Amino acid sequence: MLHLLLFLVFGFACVAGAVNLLVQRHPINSALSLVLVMGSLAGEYLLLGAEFLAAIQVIVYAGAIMVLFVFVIMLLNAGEEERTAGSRVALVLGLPGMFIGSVLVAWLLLDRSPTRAVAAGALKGDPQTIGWLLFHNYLLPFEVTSILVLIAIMGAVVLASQPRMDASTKKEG
Amino acid sequence: MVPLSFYLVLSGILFACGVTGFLIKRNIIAIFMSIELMLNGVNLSFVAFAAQWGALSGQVFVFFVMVVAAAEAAVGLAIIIAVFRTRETLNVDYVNLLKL
Amino acid sequence: MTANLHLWLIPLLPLVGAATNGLLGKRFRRNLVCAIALSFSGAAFALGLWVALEFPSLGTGVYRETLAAWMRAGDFRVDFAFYLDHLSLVMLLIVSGVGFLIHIYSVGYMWEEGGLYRFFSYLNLFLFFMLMLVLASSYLVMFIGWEGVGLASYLLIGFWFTRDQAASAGKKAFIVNRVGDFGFLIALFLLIKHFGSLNFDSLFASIQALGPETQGSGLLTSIALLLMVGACGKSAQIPLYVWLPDAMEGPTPVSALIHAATMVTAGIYMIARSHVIFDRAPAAGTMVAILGTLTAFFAATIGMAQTDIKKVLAYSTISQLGYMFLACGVAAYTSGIFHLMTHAFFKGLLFLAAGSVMHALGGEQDMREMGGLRQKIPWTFWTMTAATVAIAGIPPFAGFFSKDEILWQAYASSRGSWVYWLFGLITALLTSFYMFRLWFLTFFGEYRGSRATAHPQLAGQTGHAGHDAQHGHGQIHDSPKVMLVPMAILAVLSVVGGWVSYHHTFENFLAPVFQDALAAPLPDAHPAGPSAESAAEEGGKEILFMGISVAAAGTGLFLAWLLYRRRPELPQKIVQRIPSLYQTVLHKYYVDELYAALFVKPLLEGSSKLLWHGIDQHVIDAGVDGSADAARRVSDTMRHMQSGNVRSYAGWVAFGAALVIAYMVWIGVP
Amino acid sequence: MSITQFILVSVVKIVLATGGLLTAVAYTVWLERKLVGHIQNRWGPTRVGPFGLLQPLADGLKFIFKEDLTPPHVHKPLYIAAPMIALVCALTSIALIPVGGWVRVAGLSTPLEITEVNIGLLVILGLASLGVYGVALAGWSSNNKYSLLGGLRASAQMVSYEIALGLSLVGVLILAGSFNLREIVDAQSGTFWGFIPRWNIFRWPSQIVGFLVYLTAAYAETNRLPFDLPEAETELVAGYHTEYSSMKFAMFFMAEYANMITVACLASLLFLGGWHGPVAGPAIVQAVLPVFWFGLRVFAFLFLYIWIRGTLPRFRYDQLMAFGWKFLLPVATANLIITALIVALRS
Repeated sequence: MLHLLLFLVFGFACVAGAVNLLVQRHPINSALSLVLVMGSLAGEYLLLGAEFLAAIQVIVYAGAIMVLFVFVIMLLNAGEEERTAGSRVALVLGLPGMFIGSVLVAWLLLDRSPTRAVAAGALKGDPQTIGWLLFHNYLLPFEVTSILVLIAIMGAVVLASQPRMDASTKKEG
Repeated sequence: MVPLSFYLVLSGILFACGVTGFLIKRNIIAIFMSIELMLNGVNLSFVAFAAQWGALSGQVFVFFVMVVAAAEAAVGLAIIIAVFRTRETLNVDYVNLLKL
Repeated sequence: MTANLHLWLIPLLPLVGAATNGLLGKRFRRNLVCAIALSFSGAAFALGLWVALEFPSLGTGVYRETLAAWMRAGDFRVDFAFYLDHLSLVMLLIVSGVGFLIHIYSVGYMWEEGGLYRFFSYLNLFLFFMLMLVLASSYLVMFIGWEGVGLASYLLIGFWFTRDQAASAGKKAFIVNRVGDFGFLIALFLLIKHFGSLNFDSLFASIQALGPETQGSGLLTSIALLLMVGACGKSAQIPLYVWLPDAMEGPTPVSALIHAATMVTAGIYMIARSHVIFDRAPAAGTMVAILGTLTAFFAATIGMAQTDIKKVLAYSTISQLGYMFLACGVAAYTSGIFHLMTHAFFKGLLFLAAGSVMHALGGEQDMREMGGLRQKIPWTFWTMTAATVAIAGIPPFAGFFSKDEILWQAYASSRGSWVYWLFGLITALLTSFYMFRLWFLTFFGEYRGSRATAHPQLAGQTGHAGHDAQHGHGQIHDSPKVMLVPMAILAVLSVVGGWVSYHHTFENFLAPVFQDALAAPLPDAHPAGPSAESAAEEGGKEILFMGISVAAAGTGLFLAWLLYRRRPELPQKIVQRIPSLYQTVLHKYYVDELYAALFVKPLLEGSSKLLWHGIDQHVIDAGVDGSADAARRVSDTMRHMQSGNVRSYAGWVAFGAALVIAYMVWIGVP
Repeated sequence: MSITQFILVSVVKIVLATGGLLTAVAYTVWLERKLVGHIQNRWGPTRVGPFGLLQPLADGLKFIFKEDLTPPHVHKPLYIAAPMIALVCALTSIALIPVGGWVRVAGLSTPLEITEVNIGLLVILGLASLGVYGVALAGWSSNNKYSLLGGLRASAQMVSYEIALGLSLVGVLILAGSFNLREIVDAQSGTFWGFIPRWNIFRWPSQIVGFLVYLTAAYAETNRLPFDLPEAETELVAGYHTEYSSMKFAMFFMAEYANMITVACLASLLFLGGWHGPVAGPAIVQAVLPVFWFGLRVFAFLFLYIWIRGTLPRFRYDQLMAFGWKFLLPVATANLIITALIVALRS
């Protein structure tokens, strides 16, 4: 019962954040609503027992990635996004697309997935087990991902460093 | 006890919202955030299925998705900054020439 | 198999020689090149002799030597293996011996030539392949040699590749041989399919195990016919003989070695080797016999009218090969091989002598420009005489025994008939006629030609340009010793070579190979135990036939003497009497023109008009260009989708993703 | 225990912890003023009460009664939300910090922390990382270039140093094999050779490096000198909280000191052996002594904090970034690698 309640609370927060992300016209509001989504998703993870993931979700997503977004928004001093031609088209296309898409995906998942109930903390994803999996079964993907991250770091530095030679290279994250 | 389908529907809604934002947003950063939203929706279904099948691999995959998302954000934001330097705008409708 | 004969060394030695000369020869001095070539070919011959001496002591009739496995596919396997029995022993001796002699001869003949190292390297290469062919223990290894000698002959015919005729002659030989090889290959495939092996032992064993009910079965007949096609290509039988006359473009030693003594006999060897198949395919045997007879007669008639000395020899070669075919066709393989051997001697000698004549005349090939050379080049004359008499079939020279043997078999063998015999007889007559015609025209009468140097273009043709200047021969001179000695040896051989058949010695020597031929299918081929009177009667008949063939030879000699010695004007009269026939014969019955019209021209036309202009340009190219155009037009319309508006791209992406999801739902991905 | 008892105990603990924390915050401020005063050869607060001990109270009253003015042109909701975010994140982490072993009060045995979470350390880190938003949003929403620069600096600096901070902790985590703070502390009980306490800081030369890296990164995380660029008064007036006054400003203030205390607690738990120490005497004393030892460590750490603040000058921003990325990060990584190698070889 409590489980369901918490699920609904977090879920509502999620959906509210997501919708807010869409309707808000100022990027920083969208960013904050996305932070809200992520935080409540962390709650959902906790409900599902993935405590490690919940923590990582908060630290990495909410704490690092979204901070980066906010940082960039502040850095570029992004203002309200103004209406342009094509936004009407996008609206006409997008909103029905959203409904159709959500209905389709939801129906697909409902149709394809067994309707078994999941207990709170059904699968305990404690750091030890996750780590064991990560460094045994998924060692190669892990290494590949690390290389990917390395490349991303270099790419970010190269892209964001000022074209002028004399400028001090600024690093984001 | 919450039916698995609830989680899945939730993830579906998040994903659809992401797609929609991806379509209707005009601000590059907002579009990026919509992508992140989609990823989160997928992550939720990953975790839900992991709980469903009692297989931790799902959570491990979420981990990978997060790492990739981080890398993507780093590069993408750097690109955004580069674009902004040359175009002085974040509105994708004005970024319609293939030269930077 | 106690003793080890090291057969593999025999082919290997010439190969080493070929490699050495071919790779390094350019830097060597001439005599070093010749030394290498001679030493390796001579070593091969010596080894062959040693093997021949060792062989009887082995007792068993067959000696096998497996080096390594070549290919394995399921239970089908082929080894690099060598196989020596009486038949291949005879061939081995002929090939290596004659080959060695002709090597020696070439030293003198080609000394002045440029690219001497090339020549000897090719020659050694040919020897290698030929020995592979002879010593092969399976059809596939044999096929290596088979193709290899084709290659070598191509290279040697086109040795003077700067001359158009030489180059095209080489190509012609190669291509015509391909036709035959095609048949050969198909035969091999059939064998693999139905008997699952190409090794002589297992293959023949399984065929012999078939039992009498398969006599002349379609399968065996077709295989035999296909093998025959191959043999026709290699041994220049109708309808594939056309390449041999042109092959005379090559240097004369090459003509002697490849196109007279050894390579062209590969077909006969192959048929004899696969006698087991032919014995069970009487129809095919008959076909072989008919082909051989026709070829012998046909070529002989052409030979009568030729004026080019080498062309005459070439056609005589063809007709002699026809004799051998005839023998094989009537299942008298022994006689065939016997004639092969003697023919190797005297025809090789004939070519060498002709070469010597040309050498003396600075490259002159036209008999009408010769004459009266008897005193000028006596050695050449006498050796040539021996060879001519031998080929004409006048006792006691070699050709007599073998040819007479063939004629007798053609009549007496259970597969024989008097038709073969009659044609053979006429051919014998013609042979002796045109050979003595050549003999008279060349050596008797007075010298008709101007000085050899008066024919620069001809001289240039055979690459003997500048030859005279260097030799500085004021007058026609005989060839150097290094050329004459091999000729002398061959002359002796072509005199005595035939005596080995005394009391069926040669026959009994080869008997173990062909005993199957004698035993299984033809109970009365050679009466095992004939009653005395039948034997006596047979013997009498044999004597009679002998007489007849000798008479035929004599007639030929007489006619030649009459026409070209006694009354040299007669030929002109005859020619004027029957101009059309003469023209036809002179132009070799227009066979080349016929083939050109039938095969070459349609092929060229078809490939240029239909394949090139039609298909390649209007189908393939059109297709390529059309696809390019289509791509350009489509993209020309599609590019408007690339509005540059990022969100429209996003829309397309989402649309595609939605389609994918819908499709997955549709097919119901679990 | 029954649900009512659980709620009762929890409430009691929450009240105790919050009160303790706020008091600690207040008196850290007092301590700082005193210490810095003495370092700078002044007296510091002396008027209010003996040794100015009542000074924090006075400050609090002043903050409360000051007029809460909201400048125009600010992005109002965020302007208001920012300090709350900061303070909430700062105060929440105390709920996960154990200050001692288990105690039995009125037959109820309970750990000396509000709640024991299996991944407490991670949660604390997560809350700390969320704390950035407070500063960043404050800087952005007050619509003031100084504040904006302060916010930018704060976010970039915190994100950057978070990495070094986390990496410096991993060594300890490897040794303890757990994220549970209580287990980590228990792993440090006992001594080497009878007299050296078995603290992580003493365990293999590399952990002292880890401790130093943590120290530095912690200063940056809490925007303290020498890394207080977000509020560098000489360049940015007051940085991100230029536009803030009265209680909102007080929230930032409290949040900063609460963070300091949290960091100090973490340092003592992870590196300094937590509450371990000589324990003797009657049961009640045995129950309280560990808390005392723990408080002692925290105090020492805070003292170091203030001491350094009074001693070191401020970095330049590029120096800060270069230091964080080009020095701290590699050192922390090296420490991590060495520790992992040693553990792997030991096992």
